[in-house]
Amino acid sequence: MSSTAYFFQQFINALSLGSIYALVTIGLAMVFSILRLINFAHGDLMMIGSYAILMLFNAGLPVWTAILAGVAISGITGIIMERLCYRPLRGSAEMNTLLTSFAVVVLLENGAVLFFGPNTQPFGILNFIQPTLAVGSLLISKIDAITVVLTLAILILTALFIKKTTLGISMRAVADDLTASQLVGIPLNRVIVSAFFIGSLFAGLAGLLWSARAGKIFPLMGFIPVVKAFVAAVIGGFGSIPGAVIGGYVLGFAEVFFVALLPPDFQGYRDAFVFVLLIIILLVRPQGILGAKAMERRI
Amino acid sequence: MNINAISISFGGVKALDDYHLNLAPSRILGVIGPNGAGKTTLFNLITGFIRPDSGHIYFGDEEITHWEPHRIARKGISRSFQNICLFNRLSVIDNVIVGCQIRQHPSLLSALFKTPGFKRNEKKLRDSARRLLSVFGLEKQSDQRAMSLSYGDQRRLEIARALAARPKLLMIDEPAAGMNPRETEDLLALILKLRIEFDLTIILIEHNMNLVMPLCETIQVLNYGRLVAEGTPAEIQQNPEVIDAYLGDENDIASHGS
Amino acid sequence: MHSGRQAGYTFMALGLFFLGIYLLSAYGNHYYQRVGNLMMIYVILTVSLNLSSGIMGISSLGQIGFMAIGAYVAAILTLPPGLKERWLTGLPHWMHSIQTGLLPAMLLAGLLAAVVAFLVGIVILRLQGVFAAVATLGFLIIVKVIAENWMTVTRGGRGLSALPAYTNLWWTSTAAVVTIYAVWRILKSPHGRSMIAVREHDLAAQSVGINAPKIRLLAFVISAFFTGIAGALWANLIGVVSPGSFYLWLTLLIIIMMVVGGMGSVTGSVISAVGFTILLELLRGFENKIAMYGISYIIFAVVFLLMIIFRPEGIMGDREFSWRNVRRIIPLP
Amino acid sequence: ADTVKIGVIENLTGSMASLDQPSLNGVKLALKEINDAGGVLGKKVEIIVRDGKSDPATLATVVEEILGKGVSALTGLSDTTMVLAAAPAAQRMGVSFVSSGATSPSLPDEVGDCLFLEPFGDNVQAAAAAEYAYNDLGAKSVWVLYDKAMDYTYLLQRYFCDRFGGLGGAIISKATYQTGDTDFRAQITSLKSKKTLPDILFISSGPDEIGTIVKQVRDMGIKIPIVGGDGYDTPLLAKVAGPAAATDIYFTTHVALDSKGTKAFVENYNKMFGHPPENGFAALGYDAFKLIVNAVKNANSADPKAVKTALAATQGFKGVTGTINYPKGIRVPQKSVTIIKVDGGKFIFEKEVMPSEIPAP
Amino acid sequence: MILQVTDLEVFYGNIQALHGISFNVEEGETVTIIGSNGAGKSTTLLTIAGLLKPGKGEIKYLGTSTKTLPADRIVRRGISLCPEGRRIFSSLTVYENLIMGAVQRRDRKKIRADVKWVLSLFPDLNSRLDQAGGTLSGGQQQMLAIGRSLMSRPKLLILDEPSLGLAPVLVNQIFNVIATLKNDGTTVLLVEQNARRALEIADRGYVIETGRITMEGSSTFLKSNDQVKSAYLGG
Ligand SMILES: Nc1ncnc2c1ncn2[C@@H]1O[C@H](COP(=O)(O)OP(=O)(O)OP(=O)(O)O)[C@@H](O)[C@H]1O
Ligand SMILES: Nc1ncnc2c1ncn2[C@@H]1O[C@H](COP(=O)(O)OP(=O)(O)OP(=O)(O)O)[C@@H](O)[C@H]1O
Ligand SMILES: [Mg+2]
Ligand SMILES: [Mg+2]
Repeated sequence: MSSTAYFFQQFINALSLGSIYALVTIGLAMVFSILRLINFAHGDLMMIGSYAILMLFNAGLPVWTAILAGVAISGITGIIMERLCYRPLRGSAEMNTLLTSFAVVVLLENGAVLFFGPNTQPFGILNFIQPTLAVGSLLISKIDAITVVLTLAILILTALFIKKTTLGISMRAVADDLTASQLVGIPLNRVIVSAFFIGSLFAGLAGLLWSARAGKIFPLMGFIPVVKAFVAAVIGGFGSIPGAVIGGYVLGFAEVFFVALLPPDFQGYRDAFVFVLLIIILLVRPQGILGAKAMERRI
Repeated sequence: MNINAISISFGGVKALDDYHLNLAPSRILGVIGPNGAGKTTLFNLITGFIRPDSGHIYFGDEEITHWEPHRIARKGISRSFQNICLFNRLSVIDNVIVGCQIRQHPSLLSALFKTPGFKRNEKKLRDSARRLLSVFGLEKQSDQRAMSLSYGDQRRLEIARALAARPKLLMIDEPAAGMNPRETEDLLALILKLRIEFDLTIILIEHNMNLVMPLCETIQVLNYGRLVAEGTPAEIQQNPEVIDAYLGDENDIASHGS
Repeated sequence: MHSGRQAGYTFMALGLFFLGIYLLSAYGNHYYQRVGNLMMIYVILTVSLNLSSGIMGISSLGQIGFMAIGAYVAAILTLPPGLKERWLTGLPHWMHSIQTGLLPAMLLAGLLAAVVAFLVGIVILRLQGVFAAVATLGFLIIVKVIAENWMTVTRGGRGLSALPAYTNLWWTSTAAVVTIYAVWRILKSPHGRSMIAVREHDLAAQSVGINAPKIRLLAFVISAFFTGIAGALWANLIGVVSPGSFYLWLTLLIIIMMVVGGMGSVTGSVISAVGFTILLELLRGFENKIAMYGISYIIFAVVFLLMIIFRPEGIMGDREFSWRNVRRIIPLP
Repeated sequence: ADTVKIGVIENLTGSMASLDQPSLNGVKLALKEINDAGGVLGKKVEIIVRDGKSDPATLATVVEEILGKGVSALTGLSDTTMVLAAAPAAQRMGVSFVSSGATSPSLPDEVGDCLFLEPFGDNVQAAAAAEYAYNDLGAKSVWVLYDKAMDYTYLLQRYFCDRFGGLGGAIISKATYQTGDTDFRAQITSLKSKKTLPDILFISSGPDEIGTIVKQVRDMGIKIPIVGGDGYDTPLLAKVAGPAAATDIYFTTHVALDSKGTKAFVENYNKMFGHPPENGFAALGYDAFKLIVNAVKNANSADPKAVKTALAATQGFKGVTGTINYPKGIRVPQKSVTIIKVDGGKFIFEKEVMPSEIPAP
Repeated sequence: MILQVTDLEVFYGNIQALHGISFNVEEGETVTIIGSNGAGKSTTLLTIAGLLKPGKGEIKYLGTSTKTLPADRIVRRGISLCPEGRRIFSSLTVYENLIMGAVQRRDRKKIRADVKWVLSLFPDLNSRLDQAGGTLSGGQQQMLAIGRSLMSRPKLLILDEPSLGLAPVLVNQIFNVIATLKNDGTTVLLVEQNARRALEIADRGYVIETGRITMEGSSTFLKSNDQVKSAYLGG
């Protein structure tokens, strides 16, 4: 393998890892931008979506039907979650909602262990898609290509939605000032539920692709993606959807290239390097790369 | 206080352009001008919350242009905020005590061991805060949280907190906003009294001419960040440019003011 | 109420508390002693977290990183020399022959945690809200990664074991009392008021002369100091430190304890740490009875959700215990 | 007492649950068989189960709780760190602890004379793998990938490299990942960029990651044989990687689950739990428990001290996972190692070996 | 009668802010409530808008009770409150702020026309349509807040201290706008510290003291009342 081929292969690896991170992050950022809520249970929505797809598929549903239904189930779970856990807390301190989402994680993960058992299960739903595509000496995984396209499509659609539609602007207004949105007559519950539903659909979709890449699912599988997404969202600028995508790619590239470029003895420090990078980015741009341009608080 | 040719712009908009000020001790200066003229920006510059693009600010004989806000405050400049900025969940009296603390550097150890000096100090702080609150008519609310005060009372508390820091220069941004004419009159009397009691130099931003005209010795008028007029209240009131851009055609002071 | 009398009550309460500690360590079984020790460690962790997060308002997910530092420092110091020489080849030679007791280990653990907090704080405390949260989480992960990879000093993923079991109820309870006292005194001092002022409105606080970054750093460092001490106690209680022990579950647990107790209330933190330790043990008992493992955490999460929904400000809000209030309910002499 | 009490500590929730729950199932199966056969010393056997929640502090607490109930011995746990948190309390009380799944050979010495391993040490299986790779597969060079966050995976590759190097093999380079990673392509690409490719890959991984790793290795067009340890011993390997990818893989483990000696175990397990054993830890849990009961019988007493002495003297105990002998003063059993070959997703018994030289723990 | 409030009591936690307030507003009228700081004016308005829930009492709008309706449903019925302290959406642009005022409306064309209309009332905003609301000066924010509440085309417009922080010219302008609205038939409920001007423009007024209505009457009556003069209008 020539060194340029090596570089390009690693580039493709980074791109593919970045897109799945980006896809997970979009949903998280969406909910955050509306509710100022870091929904750590986002990863568990991925888990629930994946289990639903697998169970429906095993029950005999055609693949695509199972996938649609599973993604919808994760959307609906999101709505239920909002109704039961987040709505009663609306408007309370950031720390409270953050913790609540952690509590939801504890609830769902332990529930899933009880319900599905702790063991890993194979997830081969998308195996019929031929794994790799060879371009010259480069290998591109088809699932990854699909992920990239899907991520970009979702990015464009949500960005337009948030900027241009009344529902989108309402979501930002709710994010800005809950009381004032009530005063101008924004139907709060409807707006928030919509945001949650969309975010959770994205979680379901991301769950599908994540599980297909890993080839397996297990009750605690949501944890790592949500932490990565949290980091990516912050790098990109929390609340900004394009920022989420950029953050996802930055993270993907950082992880792959730390491993690619560092001697093996240092590979173990990958996550530490990633966080050092994150902190540096934040010191230069405290609001993240695309975070609302450091709008000073007027006093 | 001495300000030399400061300018600042936000994304192309000149919020303050080549502004000058020379203020002798114990004077009261009024700054008026249309909304968005740059008055609050001026306050933010003087108190160090934003940095000018160019120009210099002197207080006494020191240049404070690039100082941190807390250092400027310790030097003797206190302010109130146009958009109320209280310590919401602290009690009213603690808001004032935090202001009073400015001249103190008790060590952490004295607090840990609750030395007699520490106790004496705490009592002194509380007493002087209580005195200030009673001056502002807030003594009854002293144990409530600041956020539970009504708008007008919050404005008073802002001024009380600023005063608690025993400033040489007091800068108040629209203190009479949200007060009715009667309350404005009381405020006027109060400021006059405090000025003597604390030997204050005052810069005041206010849209209510009922407060500005009788109180200020000099008035500056800003428009689009530029100083357009400076003079005594009487002069300003007659200035056609000011009437046109700010006071309004019918000059409300005559027809509606008191 | 007369302040001398209040002090009298306080001393009496302390006396009763230590009498209880004496009875437990002399006559209680190992299990109760162990729970008691953990309870006191949780009290220290929660109260010190409250100083930086509740009172000072720093959204920190990295507190347990300081505990990890404290625990490793104490582990390295108290590890028997023979093992040290065999395992920790990265340590300077003179350290191989040193084995300290618990007190020096504790103090050094706290000190090193504080020093790290100082360095980290200078960088991280410039960030706010979620940004601070993720940066502190980053700190936690960095600590874990270093512990996992620095083979010659931390022994990597295997962790350090065979630590002497120095920790007992006397140590933990004394450390807890000292922590509570110190945080309480700070809260009631000008420093404490400045902290709250900065939390409530940092710009306004600066306008009355408070050096906001400095006071935030102070709170962060003090809090890390006590957390480091808790780490040392933990290390010599459990006997093994490993990177995975100081991670998200513990982080979550102490934040929950703090929030349910009331952010800003020392009393609340104490009540809540004690309460949750007992609650978790009871729930575990229940779980064992019905043999549905995992149900205790589910109930725990539900209890927390209900608490936060119906009492979002926590058990105590930001109020504190006072003898005056006790007298209102129970007639004391 | 009218029953013999044995404590079982497992991490039934949290990150270790996928190893420890099968282990507990193994214990339950053994318990049922023993009690159906009349118990031991004429008494029924009773287990006291506690969940350690994959958390050292919880483990340290529950072990005190169990010890307070007067047990004859303890078993459970599949991870060294977890054992280190739980076992010292048992050591203090003089109650023996048979670790069902932890395989670090130095563990007994770190805790004391009450700690016994049921499985062989990692040094034994790693040496077996190295000898098999060098002699039988004819491998002269190896590339190593291991999980840096886990004690087991670290030690396994270390012992492997010791022995493989000792035989004269070359270690081309090593790469690492972290538990929970799902993407290994950066590491695999760096392998592909090597000027000369190694003869084998030694991948030291836990059961949850190995399937994904194998899948990605094969997806990236690498057909080199893969060698590993008992972490591979799970149906997941074939199912996650797919039959096409799960080929030309060799691993060491305790027992071939399809061999004659284990047939009854697998069948009974299936009958009791409705599915075959999830992984090798089920058999280990089963054996560890029977080993303790065997010691109770040999001691003719349920007293912890006597049980400990009897355990230390165990000779020729036949379990599902092999025959256990504790040589004098050594509490890691000398057991033969089973080598399994994976071909088209099928596990095929290759041979049973005893390594000729074992790296020091 | 467009609005009828009877015996309203409102609590903040344990603190009672309103002790039984009754008043009413007729269709097309402009009514003002005056009172000193902390009297309970804002509390009253927030309760009408549905942001605070009354402990006791009744609020009837166009004959039906609004007590249990959520705030957005109240807006839909035609009540719009421009709150004290502006509360514009600081991260939204000026234009988006205005659009949010009309979030309940579906008639896109007319919304666009109304944006033009509001901008004609407050020409200062014209050049700032794409500026983030939060960066406006205090007075500009106030104009935006009023403009935003006009965007819902309310039947009953409630203004809480609309002249707060405005330059004298703009105060004139705001009062002119109120006068225009009044002529167009909008009912206005006005709370204003500039009591003199409020009474000038209003038809009737109420005086509120520590949570109780202590006086009511026509504007001319109140203006000439000695008590009102000394307590609220100043010497
Ligand atoms: N951070 C900022 N970003 C962008 N523009 C700003 C910023 N701060 C101030 N401005 C602009 O600078 C100008 C001056 O604002 P400033 O707040 O100083 O006005 P002001 O004279 O205090 O007005 P008012 O009387 O309404 O309070 C305004 O046009 C405002 O929009
Ligand atoms: N959030 C709150 N929590 C507790 N008490 C409050 C709160 N808001 C207002 N109050 C109390 O309710 C009473 C009425 O306040 P309100 O804001 O209605 O007065 P106001 O008449 O609007 O005064 P202003 O002219 O100063 O705006 C005051 O005593 C105030 O202290
Ligand atoms: Mg201003
Ligand atoms: Mg008001």
